[in-house]
Amino acid sequence: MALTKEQIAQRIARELKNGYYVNLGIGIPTLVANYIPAGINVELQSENGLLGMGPFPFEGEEDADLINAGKQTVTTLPGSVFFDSAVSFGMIRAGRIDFTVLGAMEVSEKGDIANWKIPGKMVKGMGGAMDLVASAKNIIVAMQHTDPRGNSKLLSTCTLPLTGVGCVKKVVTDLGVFDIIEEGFCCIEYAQGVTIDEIKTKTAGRLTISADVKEMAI
Amino acid sequence: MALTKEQIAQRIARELKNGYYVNLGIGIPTLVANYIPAGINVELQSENGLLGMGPFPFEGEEDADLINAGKQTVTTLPGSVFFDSAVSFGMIRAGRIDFTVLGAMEVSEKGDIANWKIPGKMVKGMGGAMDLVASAKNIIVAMQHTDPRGNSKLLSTCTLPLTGVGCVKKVVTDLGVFDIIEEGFCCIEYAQGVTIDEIKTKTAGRLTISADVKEMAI
Amino acid sequence: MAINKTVKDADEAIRDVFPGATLLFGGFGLCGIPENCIAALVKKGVNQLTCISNNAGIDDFGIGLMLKKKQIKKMISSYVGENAEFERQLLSGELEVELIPQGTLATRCLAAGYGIPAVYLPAGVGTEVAEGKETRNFNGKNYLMEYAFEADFAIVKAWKGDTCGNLIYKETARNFNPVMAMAGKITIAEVEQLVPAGELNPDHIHTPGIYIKRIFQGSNYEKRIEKITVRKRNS
Amino acid sequence: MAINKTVKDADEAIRDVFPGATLLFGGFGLCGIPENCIAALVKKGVNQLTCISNNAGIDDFGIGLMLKKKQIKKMISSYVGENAEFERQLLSGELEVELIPQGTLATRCLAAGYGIPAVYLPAGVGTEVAEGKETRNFNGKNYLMEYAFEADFAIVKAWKGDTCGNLIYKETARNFNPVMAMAGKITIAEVEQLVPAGELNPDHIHTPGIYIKRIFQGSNYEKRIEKITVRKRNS
Repeated sequence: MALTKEQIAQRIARELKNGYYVNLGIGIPTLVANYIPAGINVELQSENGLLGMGPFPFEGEEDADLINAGKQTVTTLPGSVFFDSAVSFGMIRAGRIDFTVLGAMEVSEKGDIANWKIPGKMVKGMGGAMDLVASAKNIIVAMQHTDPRGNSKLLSTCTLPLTGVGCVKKVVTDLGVFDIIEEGFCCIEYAQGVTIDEIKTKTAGRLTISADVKEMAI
Repeated sequence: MALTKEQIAQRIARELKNGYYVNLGIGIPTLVANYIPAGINVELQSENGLLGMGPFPFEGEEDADLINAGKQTVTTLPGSVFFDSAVSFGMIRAGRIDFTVLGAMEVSEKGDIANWKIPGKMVKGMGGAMDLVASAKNIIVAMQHTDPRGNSKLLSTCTLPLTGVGCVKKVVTDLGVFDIIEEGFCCIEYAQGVTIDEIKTKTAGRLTISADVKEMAI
Repeated sequence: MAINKTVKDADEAIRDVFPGATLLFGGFGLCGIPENCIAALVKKGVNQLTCISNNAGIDDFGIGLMLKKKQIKKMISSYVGENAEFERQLLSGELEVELIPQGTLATRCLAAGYGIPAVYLPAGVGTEVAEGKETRNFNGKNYLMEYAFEADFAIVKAWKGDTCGNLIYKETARNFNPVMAMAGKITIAEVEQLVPAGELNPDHIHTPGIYIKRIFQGSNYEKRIEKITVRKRNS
Repeated sequence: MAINKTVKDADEAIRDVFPGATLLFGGFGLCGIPENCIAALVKKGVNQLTCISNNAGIDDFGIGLMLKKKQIKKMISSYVGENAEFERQLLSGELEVELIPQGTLATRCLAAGYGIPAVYLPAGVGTEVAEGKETRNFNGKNYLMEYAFEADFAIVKAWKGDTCGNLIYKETARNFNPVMAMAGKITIAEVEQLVPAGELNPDHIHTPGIYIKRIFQGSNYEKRIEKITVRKRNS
């Protein structure tokens, strides 16, 4: 059984360490906030200018001046702080964010990522994604292993315009967990009920299977 | 009669226009604050991080956290604002200061200024002077016309290490007021009791006398 | 004594925005946008504008209102995905668009505000954003040279301001406003509350008044929310 | 949940400052200097330090105390004119000194804090400060390329701080502290008042806690004034 989006998020949340500052992209990455392990203190950064992002407000308590980078209403927590957009990307660029989770349309075996533009279709813009991938030290991609038509999103070379080059360290998909190493994608975990053969079939980029590969524990 | 330091400051104060943001250097320039004409609203910037600098505090009201760039205790005024050193020099660099008054050891006929170092003697450092002269749009130098040994401080070329190149627009000395133009120093005013001959004798750099030259009114 | 920057209203504040001008607009999505000035610009009808703004509003609010009136020749933004009219004008070739990374956008404002003509930034290295830009290596990593923005006007929104232009922003409505306020040749600030000089704590001010040319108290703020997300109370 | 950065005292905060380290020190003159950390560094006796600080203290206070104990190999400052021991060590060749313009000093901290490897600044063009530096023309004006500082530690002083490292400075004691706080690989903050997370207004915080590695409440602040200047009351 391939993982649900929630399970992908849950698996990624297990990578969190105490004291991490974390930036979660839109989509599956956002869900990671729901699975922060007990006893692990992290602070969430929202690149529109908030550190220490809290949960959604209670009904009727929405504040138009308090949103996250996805433009959703949010709240603060004790210790929260606001700052301007230049400071926000300054802390990203200076490597102060310990852990960054992004969605992607394609990832290459060299760690390139494409997630901002499909030529010929509408272009919405890269937002903060290019800044994040150019600077974050620890980038994890959360995505489906294949696109809706069944094509692999783990490729030798990205076909879409790049967001960043050689920056992704780890990919968590509905099928497994993949480190990006010298030899390309290295499968270190597979989802329960998913076979190595299925992973091999659905991975277009260069793939190795770790000697220590194991079934994912969620 | 050559001008006193206070009179030099008083003459410079007459250059102030309503709405000016002003940075006053240490020495004679500081005295300019005492002669701001009635009806002229200006705000004083102190480059250690204060805009809207007020007078010295009353005795017993000194605040160790509230000093000016000369390290003197000062006060705030309604509308004052504090900021960090990077913002402070950012506003200087971006040309937001309308009027800058500095002391100098030498000024050249091309508007070069030397005011930070005497080789062989102790070097104290340039502080913010190099930033100011590199960026201020309207730099006036306030100084004695000659050094204690009678040597002219208005030169063809500075002999001391430069603080900035081609940046001084006007010099006010104890003898007169000098614009710096294509042809060098141009005397536009002389102090009461000072002769043009005395000015010529004591000015080593290229000097012209304005057709409209007049006695200074203080 | 404090320098007075107050003007009557948005119409007076934007009176000299001319056709073909380049404008910086504060705000992130619809959060912290200068609603009153946008309305006044729509009313004035000035066009051929180059607008630098992180987003382009939505069809019926924010900068979207100026797009609808075809006042904008070029948008420089990082994300413009919320606007159908924008899409239509872009595809029909009526609107020119330059997309740049969000942090680069913010930092090019910062550079302008700090009098720094150019900086080196990493975002976009190896991508189409790098085309035509100088790439330079520092400590083994590649960076692009990016220029400070040069804008005729910056139009920002703050929560509180005083008569000499000092500004305080509220929560994430701060976003691009402070760096844009520093970056405009002429900066116009609209505020929800305008107070006399001396009423703001000088340690709490985010934007020193020196950057502000004109300030006024806006009215009828709608402060529309793009995505209301809430949780239920445990009862 | 908020990340706790508190340590017991200055000794614990500076425990890993090693011989030969590069340190950024906040403060302008004696205003806003980290008195407790300086005392702890003097006590620890760590030496061969490179200190980046706008000033070098005075003979018997501030960084002057470290100079007296010969802990400093090199000073990078903009103005060092208040210190006789400094002068003695410089003339005898014991101390290396690099003087740089004050705004350049601040901006090289800013660049480090913002992850910008290099910027172009105008201060010092055509002077000895420009020697060995790349000069480049933008819009008809010359600028020098200046690098971000790389410092092992930044040591700053704030007025109030909370347990997760958020800082608020008081008046002109702010000066270099915020930009240095952002620039150190390891930043240590001492504060006059340490409060629990949540007690500071998130809109009033000058330095977000993410930049702070360790924070503690200092004690026995002397806050010496270099030049007391007063006016008489009209009675």
